[in-house]
Order: sequence, then C-alpha cells, then structure tokens
Amino acid sequence: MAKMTILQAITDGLRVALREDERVLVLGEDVGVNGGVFRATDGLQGEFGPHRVVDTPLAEAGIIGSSVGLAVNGMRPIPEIQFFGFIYPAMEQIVAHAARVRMRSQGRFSCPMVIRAPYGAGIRAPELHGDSPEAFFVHQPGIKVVCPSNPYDAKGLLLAAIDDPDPVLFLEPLRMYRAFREEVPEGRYTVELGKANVVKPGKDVSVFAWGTMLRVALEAAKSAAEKGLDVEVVDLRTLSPLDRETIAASVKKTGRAVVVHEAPKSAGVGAEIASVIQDEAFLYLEAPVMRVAGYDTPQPLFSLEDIYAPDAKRILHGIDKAMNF
Amino acid sequence: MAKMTILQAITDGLRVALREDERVLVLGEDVGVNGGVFRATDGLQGEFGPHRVVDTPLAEAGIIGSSVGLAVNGMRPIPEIQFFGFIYPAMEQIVAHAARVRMRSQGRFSCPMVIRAPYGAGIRAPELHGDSPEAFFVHQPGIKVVCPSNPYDAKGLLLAAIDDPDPVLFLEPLRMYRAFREEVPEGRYTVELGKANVVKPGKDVSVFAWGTMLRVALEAAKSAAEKGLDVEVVDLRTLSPLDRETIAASVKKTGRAVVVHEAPKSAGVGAEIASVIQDEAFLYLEAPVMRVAGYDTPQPLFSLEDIYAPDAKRILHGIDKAMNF
Amino acid sequence: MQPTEQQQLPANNETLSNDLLLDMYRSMILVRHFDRRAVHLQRTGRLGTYAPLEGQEAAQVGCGYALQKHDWLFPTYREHGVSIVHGMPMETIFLYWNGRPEGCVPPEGVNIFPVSVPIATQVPHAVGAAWAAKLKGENQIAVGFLGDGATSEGDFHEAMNFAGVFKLPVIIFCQNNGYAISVPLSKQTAVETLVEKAAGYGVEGVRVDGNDIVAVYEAVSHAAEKARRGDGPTFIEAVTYRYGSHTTADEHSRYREAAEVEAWKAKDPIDRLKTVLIERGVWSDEQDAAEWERVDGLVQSAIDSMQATPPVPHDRLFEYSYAELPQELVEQRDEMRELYGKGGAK
Amino acid sequence: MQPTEQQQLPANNETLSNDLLLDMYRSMILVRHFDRRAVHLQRTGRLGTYAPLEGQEAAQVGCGYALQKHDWLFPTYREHGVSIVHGMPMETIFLYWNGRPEGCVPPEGVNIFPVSVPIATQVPHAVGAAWAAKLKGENQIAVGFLGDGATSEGDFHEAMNFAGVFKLPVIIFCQNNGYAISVPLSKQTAVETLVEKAAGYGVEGVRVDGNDIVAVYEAVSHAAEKARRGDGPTFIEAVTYRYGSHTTADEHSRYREAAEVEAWKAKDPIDRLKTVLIERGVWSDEQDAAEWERVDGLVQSAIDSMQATPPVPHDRLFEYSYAELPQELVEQRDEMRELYGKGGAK
Ligand SMILES: Cc1ncc(C[n+]2csc(CCOP(=O)(O)OP(=O)(O)O)c2C)c(N)n1
Ligand SMILES: Cc1ncc(C[n+]2csc(CCOP(=O)(O)OP(=O)(O)O)c2C)c(N)n1
Ligand SMILES: [Mg+2]
Ligand SMILES: [Mg+2]
Repeated sequence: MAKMTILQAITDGLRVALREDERVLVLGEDVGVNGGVFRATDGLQGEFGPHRVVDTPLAEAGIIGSSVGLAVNGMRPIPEIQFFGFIYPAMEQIVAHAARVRMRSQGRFSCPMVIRAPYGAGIRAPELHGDSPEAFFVHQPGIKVVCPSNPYDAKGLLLAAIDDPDPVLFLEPLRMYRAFREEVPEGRYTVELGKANVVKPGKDVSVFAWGTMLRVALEAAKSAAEKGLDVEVVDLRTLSPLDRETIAASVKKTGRAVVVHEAPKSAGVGAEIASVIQDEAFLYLEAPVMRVAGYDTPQPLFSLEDIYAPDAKRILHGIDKAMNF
Repeated sequence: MAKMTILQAITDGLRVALREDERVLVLGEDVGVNGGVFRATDGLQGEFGPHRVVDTPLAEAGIIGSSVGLAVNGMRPIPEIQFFGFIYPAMEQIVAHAARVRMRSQGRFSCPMVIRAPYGAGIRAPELHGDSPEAFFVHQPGIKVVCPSNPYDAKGLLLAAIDDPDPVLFLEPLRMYRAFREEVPEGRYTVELGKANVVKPGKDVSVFAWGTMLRVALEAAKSAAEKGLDVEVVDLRTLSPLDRETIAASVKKTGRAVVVHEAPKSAGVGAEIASVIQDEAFLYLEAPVMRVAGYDTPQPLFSLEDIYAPDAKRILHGIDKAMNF
Repeated sequence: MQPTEQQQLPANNETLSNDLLLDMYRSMILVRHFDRRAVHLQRTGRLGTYAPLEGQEAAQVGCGYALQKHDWLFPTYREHGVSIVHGMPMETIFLYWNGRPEGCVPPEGVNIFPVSVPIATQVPHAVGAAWAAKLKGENQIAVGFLGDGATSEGDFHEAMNFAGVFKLPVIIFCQNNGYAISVPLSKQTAVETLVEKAAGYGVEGVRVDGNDIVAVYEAVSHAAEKARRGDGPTFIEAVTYRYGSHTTADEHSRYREAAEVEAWKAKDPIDRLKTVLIERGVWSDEQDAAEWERVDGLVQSAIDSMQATPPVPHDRLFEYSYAELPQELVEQRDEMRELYGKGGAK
Repeated sequence: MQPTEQQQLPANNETLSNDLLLDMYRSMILVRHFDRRAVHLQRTGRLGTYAPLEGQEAAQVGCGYALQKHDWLFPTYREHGVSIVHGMPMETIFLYWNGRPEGCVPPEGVNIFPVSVPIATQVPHAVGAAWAAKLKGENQIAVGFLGDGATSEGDFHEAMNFAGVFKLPVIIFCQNNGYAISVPLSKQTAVETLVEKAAGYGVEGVRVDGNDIVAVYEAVSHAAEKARRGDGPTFIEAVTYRYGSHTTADEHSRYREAAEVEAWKAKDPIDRLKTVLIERGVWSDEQDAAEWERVDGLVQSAIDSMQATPPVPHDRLFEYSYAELPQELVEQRDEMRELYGKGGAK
C-alpha cells in the first residue's frame, strides 16, 4: 500500500472516480492545466482530457449553477471552489437549488454533485483564504457536509460522496493537506458518510472535532494525559447529518464534552453539537458542553490567525473547564 | 398616538430617518414608484424624491455592494431585499464585506447600513418567499441581526438600527405585517439593540421567540395556563448579539426552556440559544432546552407551510416535554 | 414602453404550413384561456398567488413549437404557455400555484425543470444541462427562460459567459415584457435593447417581435438547429408585454398607464394570427368560437382534477428531502405524525 | 497571449510635459523596485504570499497620475503601483503582505479602500462610492480595479449595470494581463477583447495599450474629466502582462511559455518611456542609475519600518469588530488575554 498525504489521497480518489464512471467530471478555476492551486487535480487533465477536467471561467455561481444542470441531465460533476471562503457567491445556487432539487421535484430529478473546497486557516494565506463557514451548509437541509482528517478517510469519504445520490460539500482541511502520510489502499473503497470515528477512546471527557482541529485535539489529549486525564477524541467526519448515536454514546460514557472548531463560536456547528448532546445525554452531563472555537470576530489576517484558531492550549483550557465545572 | 400595524410603523420609521438625516437613502427593487411589494416604502419616493428612495435594477449583490460603497463614502443606505430568501445572491457582499469593513480597515472605514427584509413564511406565497436563514447572519461576526414582533418595537428598533455605526440586518416578520395595530409614538424614539424583552413573566418554563413566532408562543403560553402552567415568554428582538443576561436570568428562574423558530432546527439560532443557556445556567436546568423549529427539510411549498412552521400545538408539546422530562 | 415600429411588421407567415399555424393558434387560445381561468380562480380564492402571462402567448407558444420533445426547459414562474406546449399537464401547473409539491413534477419523458423562483438562477442550469447533452453526444438542447429584469442579475452574466466559452447547445430566451414588477426597462439597464448584451459574451443575439408567433418560431427554430449542429448558443430577445399585473398580488395601475396597456393590446398576438388564418381561408369566426368552447372544456377538466386532488399527505414534507432519510429526520417525521396525523386523506 | 499590433504603437507623448513624464517614470521605477524587493522578501521568508505586478507598472502608475487626491480607489491585491502613487505608504503595503491589520489602513485623507480579495466584489463598492459622491455633489470620482478574469464574475456585471443606469462618476479599470492565475483569456470569455463587454451596459468602453503609460494616462484623464462633468462611467481595458507568477505561491511555467513572457518583456513599459525621455534629452543612463539607487533607499526604509514594527497586539483581533464590543466579545477577549497574554510587545 502506498503512503499518501491527504492531498494525494484526494487526487487518487478523483482518479478512481474519473476512471470508473464516464459521467464524472471535474470542473473549476485552475483545476486543469495548472492542476489546482494546491495540485489536488494534478495530472488529471493530462490523463482524462480537457472535457472531463475542465478549467472554467472565474465565476462560482456559474460553476455551481452549471453543475446543477450537468447533474440534473445525468452527469456527476465535481466542482471545485478554490478556497472555502470563495463559496459565498455560490450560496444561492447551493442553498436555493442544489440542496432542493430532489425535494422540489419530488424525486423526479436529483442533483448528485460533490463540491470540493480547501477549508480552514493556518497556512499564512491572504484574507478570506481561511474562512470556515461550514455552519451555513449544516443548517441547510438537502446537502450533506463531510470533512476528513486523514488520508485514508479523505479518499474513502470522497468516493462515498461521489456515490451519494445527493449533493455533498466536501471540505478539505488545507493545513493538513501535506502534513503527514498514511497508508491508503489502491483503487476503490469507501468510508460511509454519516459515521463519526472514535479516534482515541477515553473515559473522562469527550472532545469532538474534525479536519485540522482533530490533530490539534489529539495533541491536547496527549497533554491532558500527562495530567492524568483520559480524553476521548471523536472525529466527526460528517457534519451533516451528524452521527448523533456516536456523539451520545461518548458523552454518556464520559459525562463531559468539548467541541472544537475553527469557525466563530456563535451559531457555529459547535452550538448544534452542544444542543444534540443535551438532547441525547442530558442526564449524563456533569458540566456544560464547552465550545472551543474561533472568536466572534471575522477571520483575521494571518498575523493573528494563530491566536484566532483553537490550539492545544485552548482546547486543554476547555477540557479543564469541563473537568472542573 | 396613532395606532399602527408593524408595516405602518416601519414606513413611519423610514420617514423619520429620511426627514432627519440627509445621508439616509432607501434603495431596492420596486421600493420607489410601487412603494415596495408590501408597501413598506409607500409614499416615500413621492415625499423625498427619486434620489433618496431609489428603484434599483434587479440585482441583490449590486444593491448590497453599492450600499457598501455608499456607506463607506458617507451615506446611510437602507437597502431592501424583497424577501429574505432572495438575500442569498448578496451573501458575499454581506459576509465578506459589509460585516468586515470596520475590522479590515481597523476602524478607518465603517459600513453603517440597515438591510431590511420581509422574513418568515405563512402567507401562502410562492417558494423561497418564506425562507428564514437568519442563522447565517447570526454566525457572521460584524453584523447585527434584529427582528421586531410588534409595531412599537418595529419603529424603535429600526431607528436604533439606522443610528448604529455598524451594519444591521433588520428582519420584518411578514406574517405579522398587518396582523394587528398598536399605539406608536410620533417622531423619533429608539428601542435599544441587544436587549430582549420579557413579554410575559412566568415561573415554570421560559419560551424564547422572536418575530412571528412570538405571537404563536404567547398563544401557546395561554393554552399552557389553562393547564396550570405559568410560562415566561421572552421576545429576543435582537438575535445578534444575543441578550445573554436576560436569557440566563429567565432560565435561572424557571429551570426549563423552549426555543422557537421557523428556520430548520439543525444549526439554527435555537442551537446557539440552547448553548448559551447551558453555558450560563447549567446548574439551574431541570430538562434539556427544547427546540421547536422548522423541520430539517427545505422550506416547502405553501400547502405544507402550516405543518412546517411551529404552531401553538407544537410549542405546547415542547413545553410539555420540558416540563415532563 | 410603447410598442416599437419593428413590432408592427407583418408576420412572415408565408413560410409556415397552415397546419402548423393552426396548431399554434389553438395553443395560444388554450394558453390564454388557461391563464384567464387561473386569474379568476385566484380571485375567487381557489388558487394561490398566480403570475399571469396574457399578452405573451406568441413568445411562449412559438418557442415551444420550435423545440423537440426531448429538449430541456428551465422555466421561470411565468412559463405556463411554453410548458403546456412542451407537455406539462395543466392540472400540474394549477397544483403548483396551489402550493402543491406535485406541481413541479412533469410526466416521465418531459424534460421541464421545476420553476425557478430566484431570478435568473435557472439560466446556469440550462447551460449545465446543455453541457451534459454535448458531453453525452445527445442531439438535445436546453432552453433557459428569463425576463428583462433578470438580465441584471449576476447569474445571467455568468451563464451567458459559460455558454459562449464552452459553445453550448443552449438557447437563452428572454421575454422582454418591459417591466420587472414595477421597474421599467429604462431603469433596469442603460441600453435600449437587451439583445445588445449578447455580443459581450460572444453569443449570437437575435431580437424578435415577441407578439409575432411566426417570427418567434423561426428565430427559435434557427437557434435550435444551430445548437444541434454544434454551432453554439443564441440569446433571443422576444419583445412583448404582459397585459395584467406582475402577479395577482400586484396592482399594475400603480406603475403604468392604461393607455400603454391598450396600445399593446392593439398588437395582440392572438388577434394577429387569427387575421392571417382568416385571410388564408383556413379559419372562421365560427371555428374560433368553437375552439374557445373546446379549450374551456380542457381547462375545466384540469381544474376539476386539481380540485379533486386530495390534500397533501404530511409525510410529503420529508419524503424527498434526501434519497435516504437521515435518522434525525425520521424522528422529526415521527413526531410530526404524532402531532398532526397523516394529513392528505379527504 | 501575444502582444498585439495595437500595443506596438508609439506613445502619443507629445502632449504631456517633460515633468509629468519624468515623475511618472520615476514612479514606475519605484514601483518596480518595490515589487522586486517584495518578491525577494517573500523568497527569503520575510514576507507572506505576495502578488507581483512587474510588467503592469504603466497601467497602474499612468492611472494613478490621472486622478485627484480625493478620488477613491477600490483595489485588488495587485494594485500596489497605483496605491503607492495615490498615497499609500510602502511600509503599509508590506505590512499587508505580512498579514498585519495595519496593512489595510491608508493615511487620513487618502481614500483607498482595503484590498478586496474576493474577485470583482470591489467593483460595486466603487460604484456605490461614486454614487455617494454624486449625491453629495462632490467633485469626486471612484475607480474600481479588476483583472481580466474578474470580468466573469456576477459582481462585475451588476456593478457595470448600476454604473450605466445611474450614470455614475466611476471608472472601472481593468488590467487585462491575459491570465486569471493559470487560465488564459481565451478560456475566460468567447470575445477577443474585454472592452466589447462595456456596450451591453450603455457604458463607454476604451481599450488602451496598458504598457504605454501615456495612453493610459490620457484614457484615464478623459474618463475622469467626463465623470466629473457628470457624463457618467467609463470602462477601461488596459492590455498588459505580468512577468512573474500570479503570486509567489504560483509557478507560471506550468501554464505559459517562456517565449511569451520574453515577447512581452520586449514591450516593457519602463524601457519604452525611458527611450522617449532619452530621445527628448531629459534623461540619461547616469540619471537612471542614480534613480534606481534612490528608490532603493526609499524601499529599504519602508522595509526597515515594516521590520521594526512590533508584533501585533492580540487585542487587535477584537478592537474593531464592532464600534462597541458586545459583552460576549469582551468575555472572549478577556479569556484570550488570560491564555495568550497581550502579544505585540517586542
Ligand atoms: C433573486 C430574486 N430577487 C427578487 C425576486 C422577486 N421578484 C420576483 S419576479 C421579479 C421581477 C422579474 O422581472 P423580469 O425578469 O422582467 O420577469 P417578468 O416577471 O417580467 O416575467 C422580482 C423582482 C426574486 N424572485 N428573486
Ligand atoms: C471569488 C473568488 N474566487 C476565486 C478567487 C481566487 N483567485 C484569486 S486571484 C484569481 C485570478 C484573478 O484573475 P484576474 O481577475 O485576471 O486578475 P489578476 O490576478 O490577473 O490580476 C483567483 C481565481 C478569489 N480570490 N475570489
Ligand atoms: Mg419583465
Ligand atoms: Mg489577469
């Protein structure tokens, strides 16, 4: 088995899909000749041709809007949004259309597409290259939201998303793109959407995270262990629909929970997870669910990005607050 | 004092602002000659002229984007989005610009504007005329979100929003536009942003609502009273920033809470309020915070809208669940 | 907006067969009658807010006749005319305006996308569907409909640009009825004609008298043939007028003069074709009266079907939100059932 | 994209004074040197990702000189040249590319809006600022900058349309450098020139050789005068080229040939003006060498200032998110202070 980064695993997943299914096409800004600004589509245009890996004009509503038409007329488009913060101009096409095609047409039409977007901050990129507006899409019914934290899941979840008959937003944690390698099987395999993964079992407190924050949470768990705390770390992997069963089981075991994300705290996905926890495990809770998140300010320029994003210290602080409530 | 509907109170508030401050201008689709599709701007173009009450082309990003430029260069634009569900094409201009002008320029520039939008469902309108995506804007730092439930607040909050040095999204509960009349003072007065209002004190359970749902919550409270339950009903009025103090005080008193909104439940504003409650009043909570909200499906066509939106029965059911937990 | 000279040119009706003209004429009558009945149903509380099209029959019916069965339509809320011609049952359209989810579902084999309410958003869909047809090598085209006001939206621009760049088999069909609700064209754009906008995208633009069904039919036929040949997109501006209000919730006298409406009625598309048919000796006033009777029967039976449709089952809210309902939604549905029952039965 | 014939026309330099030409020449050298130093700083780890403009100096400096002090600029990430000319201190720009919030703040009295990263979104702002100027009766204009790729975005379209409809004192200034990152103009639009897009909005369009500073200066001057007269907007396409990569994070050899870059370098805007100045007898190689020395000192001292700036205080994250910090944010700030201290000090 080859060792791959998350980025390579994604390229590999796209290659498998393009090979296996003629209906699949990859489209977006700079995805062709250039292979994407992160090289996620590197080599694919060479292998599959410019009709299946397509450089589009610079127009996100056009990219998503035409993908809706492509999907409805039988294709399986995989549009790329160059950075998650550039998805805003495509909001209407996503929330008013892609997510509603099935319901609006009572199942007569459907809109299978996977919108890929590099996600999160932490690479000293310019403004708006580090936004994390996943909550918008978790709030919108009709579209699923997925975010891998490792190479194996990246490929497996991507292929599952491409198989899914409904639109999926696939968030790629850009700070982790090349951070580490892991064994990734060749060819096709899938990781089921909607299933969280208990990455590190523990009994004292549950930490819920995804994407880049998962690694940071593991770091915090390690420091906590030095203080004698046994932290359970859960990789949510799918943000919509949430795996409420796994979340509840974890908190029922530990009685305490911390949710971590890069987006601003208020009305973020952390609020939903905290609410799910009290819905499902109220009587087990020994402390309020702590939310360790970006502050309620716009994502700052990069000189402040390390202060903005949760780090192990802040997560540990959250764990302490949960433990010492 | 004149008795006015919410709609009349809004028109009156706009008139006061246009009279008092030369920098104020109202712009949007059909706001001029036609006086708005709900007549919220009726008569204003006649009184203040076509340069201050302006019919724009049909382009929401253009309306909000040019309002950003107007505001930055010294005006006080009040753009109208014809229905809240048509705000999606303006998302980028709102979340990537209007909300960030002050922070991005470190206070050198600011973006005082009030974006008005008729909000909520319940009037048998076509699709997308009943969406409630307020959670998107509550999640976005840098913009405030306000929603009155009665004529007095409608005018007072609107004038406070126009005075505010930052952008404010002003949501007008369209089902309530003409539902009832109340005394509304003449001329200028304001209702402070960021302050909730305990509309009906009670001791058994707190119900939090805003806009149209406030009246429905009061109805539910009345039915609950028949069963001997003393429900406290809190009108949040401002959704961002939330009045955490009033929310916490209420739940500390009652020990139980129900949050009501028309938007889908998952990752809605209800999740944030539930999270705030457990942050601030964990030890007082006798039951999980119940969220009575739209279902996690897209807002349906109107034959299903009554089933979709919370009604008194569903709120009562939520109250019962909170009481009998 | 006054009718222009151009629109007073006689239809170049020599080229089309009597049969086709008669068919189109009958369809225009059907569509007009459908529309009037719909307005009336709304006024009498039996239909929700409705968007009338009276005055625009030639633009829509002429367009519909120039297409093939398997072509795609991406309509707005006002495309009842072309939708009926393309195979949408009238009762389905009535159901739509009664807020019924069935109202968006065309019969199997009829490629009509559900009405797009957000302005101009359907134009990129048409472009995407045409792109798919091209990739699949199917001899199929897509038509994206929009109004004059819609040309101001970014989605129109992005779609036109994609159509040009990828040279797609798509027709972007704009009914310029002079108003976006209350806003006249002169406030919508600084150009006189919308067709001027096409050149900036490398897309061929054609402007026709939208009240001349023959002109519309020919323009769309040419554009469709061109698209099928692989020669790319066409933007068509059909200049027309709606006699009524924007929707039944609108009051057009607030923003336009009765005289303007009357001037347009003098160019009525149905009257114009009727005159031609009578001149050709293939139609008479008696036949005309009989035809109005006939379409009344058709429309009435669609209304009857609509009215006979039992209330919508509550489960319909959940059934199609995802291919497979997530657990959370199953629970929400079950709670809904518990509170409100199944609904739907009569 | 090869340089076109049009770009080989000699500058119509007769009309401009030697002083102005010399000033503009010195500014171009300053801007080029600034740009090269910025790229070098990035390569050596002393600056974040940077967007170079080398090759586009004439377009930017020529534009800047044609404006008045109180006019508004709405720049993209690549407008260092025109920003410097309009009064933005170089150290501020350096700070911006080091991710410092001060980097967006022009000195009091300098109307330069913070860099807009989302493509084309600044064009409606320029339109709005021009609208405000018109309403206030100020003799001020606004310039919205964008690239060739940006013309595909809906915001460009909506802004152009507003500019035309409201006849605003705005210049929409497009530097067509042939690429949007890796995507060449031929894949961006089906038309050959961007100026063709203006007509569809009733906006005057002007295309100039963007490497001819005199042509740019004159085009912008005319457009500015026209705007001040109340005669409305102008779209200017300045055809130019960037010699380097899109940003320091990009590698342009992946998508274009070295020969293409060389062909453009033969049309270098600085070389061209230098030749003219030497022909006019107002400049010499010695003066030139001295000038490069001089600007090196200026740029170096900006770099020194940038490097001497103490780290950003953590509170800066909160200070300006609202005019008045909501209670929740006060608490978040306090927790941040508790965990991470004040930051900022050296
Ligand atoms: C994005 C969006 N903004 C606003 C509206 C409200 N609206 C519905 S129809 C309409 C006018 C459309 O005018 P036009 O495109 O000329 O089409 P017509 O109605 O004349 O057929 C408006 C503003 C909407 N449906 N979608
Ligand atoms: C909305 C949005 N989408 C994508 C990007 C990523 N991006 C940054 S620059 C760029 C290309 C811009 O090309 P052009 O408009 O020609 O300007 P140039 O960079 O050549 O000056 C892209 C795609 C962005 N910043 N904003
Ligand atoms: Mg119209
Ligand atoms: Mg470019």
